[in-house]
Amino acid sequence: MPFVEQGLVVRHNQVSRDMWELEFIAPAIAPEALPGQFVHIRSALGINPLLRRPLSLYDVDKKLGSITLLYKIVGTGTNLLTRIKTKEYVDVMGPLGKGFSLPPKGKRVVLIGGGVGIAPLVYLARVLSDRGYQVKVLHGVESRRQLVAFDKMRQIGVDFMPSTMDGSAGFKGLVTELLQKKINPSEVDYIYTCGPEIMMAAVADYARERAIEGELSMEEYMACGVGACLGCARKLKTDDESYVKICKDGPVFPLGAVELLG
Amino acid sequence: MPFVEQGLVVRHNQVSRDMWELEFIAPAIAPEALPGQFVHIRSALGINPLLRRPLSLYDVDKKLGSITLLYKIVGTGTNLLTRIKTKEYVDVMGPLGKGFSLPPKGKRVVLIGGGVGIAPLVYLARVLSDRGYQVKVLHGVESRRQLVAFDKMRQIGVDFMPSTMDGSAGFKGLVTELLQKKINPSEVDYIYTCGPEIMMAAVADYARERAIEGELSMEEYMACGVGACLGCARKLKTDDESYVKICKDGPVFPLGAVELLG
Amino acid sequence: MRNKETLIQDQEPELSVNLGGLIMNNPVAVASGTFGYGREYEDYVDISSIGAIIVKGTTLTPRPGNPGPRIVETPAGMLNSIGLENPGIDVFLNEHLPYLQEHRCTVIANIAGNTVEEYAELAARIEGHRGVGAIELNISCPNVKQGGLQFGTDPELVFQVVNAVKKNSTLPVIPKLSPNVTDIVSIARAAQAGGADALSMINTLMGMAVDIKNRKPLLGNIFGGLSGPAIKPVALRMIYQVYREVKLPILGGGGIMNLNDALEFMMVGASAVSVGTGIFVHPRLAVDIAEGLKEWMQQNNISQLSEIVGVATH
Amino acid sequence: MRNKETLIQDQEPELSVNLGGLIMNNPVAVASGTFGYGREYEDYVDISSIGAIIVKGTTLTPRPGNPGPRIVETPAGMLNSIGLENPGIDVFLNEHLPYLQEHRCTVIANIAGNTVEEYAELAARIEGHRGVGAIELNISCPNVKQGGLQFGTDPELVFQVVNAVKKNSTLPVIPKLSPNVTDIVSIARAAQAGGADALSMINTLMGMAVDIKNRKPLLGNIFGGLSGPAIKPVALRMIYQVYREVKLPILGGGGIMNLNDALEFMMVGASAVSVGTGIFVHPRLAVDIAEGLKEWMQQNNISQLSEIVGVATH
Ligand SMILES: Cc1cc2nc3c(=O)[nH]c(=O)nc-3n(C[C@H](O)[C@H](O)[C@H](O)COP(=O)(O)OP(=O)(O)OC[C@H]3O[C@@H](n4cnc5c(N)ncnc54)[C@H](O)[C@@H]3O)c2cc1C
Ligand SMILES: Cc1cc2nc3c(=O)[nH]c(=O)nc-3n(C[C@H](O)[C@H](O)[C@H](O)COP(=O)(O)OP(=O)(O)OC[C@H]3O[C@@H](n4cnc5c(N)ncnc54)[C@H](O)[C@@H]3O)c2cc1C
Ligand SMILES: Cc1cc2nc3c(=O)[nH]c(=O)nc-3n(C[C@H](O)[C@H](O)[C@H](O)COP(=O)(O)O)c2cc1C
Ligand SMILES: Cc1cc2nc3c(=O)[nH]c(=O)nc-3n(C[C@H](O)[C@H](O)[C@H](O)COP(=O)(O)O)c2cc1C
Ligand code: FES
Ligand code: FES
Repeated sequence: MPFVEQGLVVRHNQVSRDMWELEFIAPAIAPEALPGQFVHIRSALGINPLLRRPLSLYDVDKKLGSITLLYKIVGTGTNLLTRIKTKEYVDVMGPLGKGFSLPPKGKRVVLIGGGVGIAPLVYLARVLSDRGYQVKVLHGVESRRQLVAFDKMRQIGVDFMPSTMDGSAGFKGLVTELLQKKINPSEVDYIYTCGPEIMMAAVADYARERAIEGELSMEEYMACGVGACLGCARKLKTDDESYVKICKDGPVFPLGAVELLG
Repeated sequence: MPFVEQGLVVRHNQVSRDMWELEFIAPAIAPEALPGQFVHIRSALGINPLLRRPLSLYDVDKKLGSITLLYKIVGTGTNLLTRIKTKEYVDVMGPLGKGFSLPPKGKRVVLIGGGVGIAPLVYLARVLSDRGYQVKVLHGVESRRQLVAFDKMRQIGVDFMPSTMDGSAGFKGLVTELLQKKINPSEVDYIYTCGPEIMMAAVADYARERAIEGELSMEEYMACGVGACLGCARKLKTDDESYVKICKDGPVFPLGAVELLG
Repeated sequence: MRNKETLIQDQEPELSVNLGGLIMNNPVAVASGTFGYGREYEDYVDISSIGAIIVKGTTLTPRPGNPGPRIVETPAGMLNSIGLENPGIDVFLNEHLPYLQEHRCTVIANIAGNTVEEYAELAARIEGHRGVGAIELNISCPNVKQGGLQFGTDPELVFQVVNAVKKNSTLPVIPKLSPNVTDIVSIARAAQAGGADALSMINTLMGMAVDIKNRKPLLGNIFGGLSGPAIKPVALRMIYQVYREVKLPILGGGGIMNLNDALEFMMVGASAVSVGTGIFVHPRLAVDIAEGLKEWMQQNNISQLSEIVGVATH
Repeated sequence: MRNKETLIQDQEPELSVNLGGLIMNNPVAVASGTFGYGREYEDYVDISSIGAIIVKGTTLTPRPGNPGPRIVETPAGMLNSIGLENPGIDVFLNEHLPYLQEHRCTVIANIAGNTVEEYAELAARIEGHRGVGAIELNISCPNVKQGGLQFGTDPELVFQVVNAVKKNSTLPVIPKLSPNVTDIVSIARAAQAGGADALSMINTLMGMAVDIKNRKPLLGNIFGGLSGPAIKPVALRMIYQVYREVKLPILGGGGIMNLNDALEFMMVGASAVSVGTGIFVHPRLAVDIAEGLKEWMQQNNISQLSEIVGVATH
């Protein structure tokens, strides 16, 4: 069951030029939280910004009852969010949405993140790894400093393969090129991806051509976050009349189910 | 000449339950600042609150180039203002308005402040005292903890007479009662006052009856602070057609010149 | 914020209101389109304790709604162009209404048609269904017969729609006025002449936003409805104007985010209020305001809401 | 914010615009009533570098204005009910205009009348005074002859006012449209038919606020005009609608606080923009936006503003 609670901030630090990690204690939300779900948080009191902001569960510590978010500074909301200090409280609503499903036991999974799209894949990697899946994580960024999940991925113990556009770490080029050139598709049973839609579209094509199943996590402007306002609508590929709601029917969907932009 | 500048905050502390002192370095504004003038400050970035807030010059340190404000928490703006930390900057416009005039040399002056209305009277007391005037300051508050200017007044070296409603310090009762009962009008040549309008109206009546001259400092909702928007209008007592602008024609006016509320 | 010097009354203040025949347990409703069909918020609040749940706008046949993006935040507000996505009146009556009835909610149906006849037909379909307490008429829809002109901007059409619905319904009928008009009072008068039992105001202001990077309108549908605190001053002004001229109870809303906002609306003439956009920020907002109102009445020695309704208009 | 990967053009981008015959050095004006007569801000900004200074609304005879409070802040906006306080056209022409002329400012006079004849008379008085570049018609005033109905809400009256002013003036005439109307396009068409050279839009939305402690309207005049970021979505929508239907240059404004806001207005069809409420926060706002615009044009390889005006309407 989702809740609105005031999360006590225990850690809040900048992890790259434009990315921050925010950890808070959320005794009601954390125990329920599944990988791929998100929280809807108020980045500041008052009416500017007015609406909550959706952010994925980057990591969850069930023992501590804490949730960690990874966010990129984009506009007013994320800018103001950086002002929140440890020992202050953050107003959080969650866990929301449908998370990732787990593939049948024994399947070899590949997680592909682009930029801050790595956020939902860390908690997913942790859960998959805990359950004994063989997990490979590909993370594409501009430059090595943006490989913010490196330590977490190592600590979780998954096979982590970075790609950078400037070649400063790992494969030089797009993460989809890394996927095509360095991964043997016959060793991949299931794919999870999150990142820019153009990247996820390429991953979806890759998977379709090779008949590999998988899931992606989508973003859309949100007001309510619970399926009430019908604001976060996207068209399904199979059905050209009705719309799914990213907040409630997603944010996770089967690869190829939803129309992507670009 | 007035300026807009970014003042480096060097001190910002709570001085009573709902009052704060904010000191910042304002190298352009401070040298020009006269007692009774005010600054127009942004209490937060962004559009909430939208407009600047007018605050009197509580104290000015011309050597340091610093300005100190004393403000009471009232609504959104003053609430958000408390968040500004030392070493951060505050956006200030000033000095604005017409300040207090100095009476002829040798005149014995009485300053009467009600609540946070003491703000403009501290800097005034400092300047008057520096110039050798004999200065008495009456400050009326609810309870002794609100006698926030006590230390400053002692340091300036003026005769400071508090009144409290609960009798916890000084005279018990209204500051206007203190004025009537404890001050010999024949020893008063000039009166300055700032506080609730009902109090200033009583002071103005007192002065008129005894033919004592003086000045008061008014407040009104402001947008521009420079006489451009015509928003801060008040009627003069002498002229029932036109309006004065508190920001430009004031905030200081001769006692009895402007119609007061209540 | 309890003031210690305030006298607390012995008697409980009376929060219930009669809105043109609809009895609400408290005067704070949730606005159409912002609370779904109630169940979307069942985890966050006891939905039966809400003054009234105005459900998502319903049409005769299902509507898929507009292409996205459908919402965007604006200064102290938001634009939406949902496009009346809804499963149609039958699905509402058969699938959503029973849930709300089971939970003993006070329900106001919100209906929208393309023609006067469609409104009348929608009212007829609702007639006899237990669990609907009143009908709110969304007249901000384009009238297909009149070439897309909105019903809510033409007094004659407003009269016809209200009149047609009244003929087919025994429920209180509450037209929801569009603020995108020159003269709100003439629209309110037309609604009254048509037989309205109460007025709901205001719906959203029409607005837009531009995506400067892509140099095109941000919403898929170009225009959207502006809601939230930004529109509060306009809503208050229109309610003030209508309250003084038209003797019908008003369900007021537009930007209400807290108790003080709700009090402003009541003081210019709203007998009850609705919260919409505010729900997205505080799912419990309606009940929180109702509780705050009760406390405020106690502190201010007010036993009946009628003591403050319209008090700022005298 | 200069993007390093962007090609910087060799040529300076062209910022000047021809607004229906008025040449502005850059497209950012300051709105009437928010910049006084220019001198109020002379300490903060080189007023001659402002695209155009639209001076405070002027009437035939002096007006004292409304009782206070005259302004109040609202969510992302403010209400004002100044009540057109001004010293009258003669004082403007003889005392304020010479100062502006001396400083080589581009000046737009803003006039307001109670009757069509007053507007015509005001235009005649201005005629021949050097230093006035154009006339903005504030048609949001109540028309005393028609019992207080606002000029700006009736197409026929708009036509008459514009037509009468045009007959008495050789200057570009720019009616300033009120947004408090059902159909802004029909008003714009009437202005065009009357001979308008450009359109200014939008003026303030009518609103109010309540002082809940004293249980009465906050403004002395009850209603006031809503300005600031809150109204930006409405302004953009109306400009978009008019730009597509009426072929007149538009001076757009309503809530502009920064360069991005100004770009939104240009992309929906504004050839030039005005900043009003924003000035109170940033006295240099107009010139800052003009400078930012130049840099933005360089970064985006835009040499003429016409490349972006209306680009989001296609
Ligand atoms: C389910 C979900 C999970 C997300 N998880 C993360 C995450 O873990 N880390 C992260 O950095 N970002 C995440 N995002 C994107 C994040 O919500 C936006 O970057 C953020 O809302 C921007 O807010 P802003 O005020 O800084 O930007 P502004 O651009 O000022 O925001 C204006 C409006 O647009 C909306 N908006 C802007 N960008 C997006 C976007 N990409 N998606 C949805 N709404 C947007 C805002 O919510 C707001 O309503 C997620 C989005 C969704 C829908
Ligand atoms: C010339 C002048 C000097 C002042 N000096 C001081 C001072 O030294 N210390 C101090 O504590 N206060 C002073 N005030 C009052 C102070 O400006 C207000 O308390 C403050 O603006 C409240 O802002 P807010 O956002 O907290 O309150 P809100 O009530 O949320 O403000 C809403 C709006 O009302 C205006 N407003 C509210 N109260 C007042 C008021 N009393 N006067 C003018 N505008 C008001 C605000 O500026 C804002 O525009 C002065 C006012 C003026 C005009
Ligand atoms: C996302 C959204 C959807 C809405 N859908 C409807 C609707 O279907 N029918 C209707 O009459 N009003 C609809 N409205 C308008 C609201 O009911 C309400 O009148 C308006 O938002 C103003 O109130 P607020 O500022 O409290 O949100 C919708 C508003 C929003 C924000
Ligand atoms: C204090 C104030 C006074 C105004 N006076 C006038 C006026 O005299 N004539 C006029 O046409 N518009 C007047 N306006 C309207 C502005 O010129 C402008 O159209 C409006 O404020 C919207 O722009 P903004 O949101 O940038 O302020 C006034 C606005 C304000 C805030
Ligand atoms: S955000 Fe409201 S339905 Fe998804
Ligand atoms: S605040 Fe604008 S004239 Fe005084």
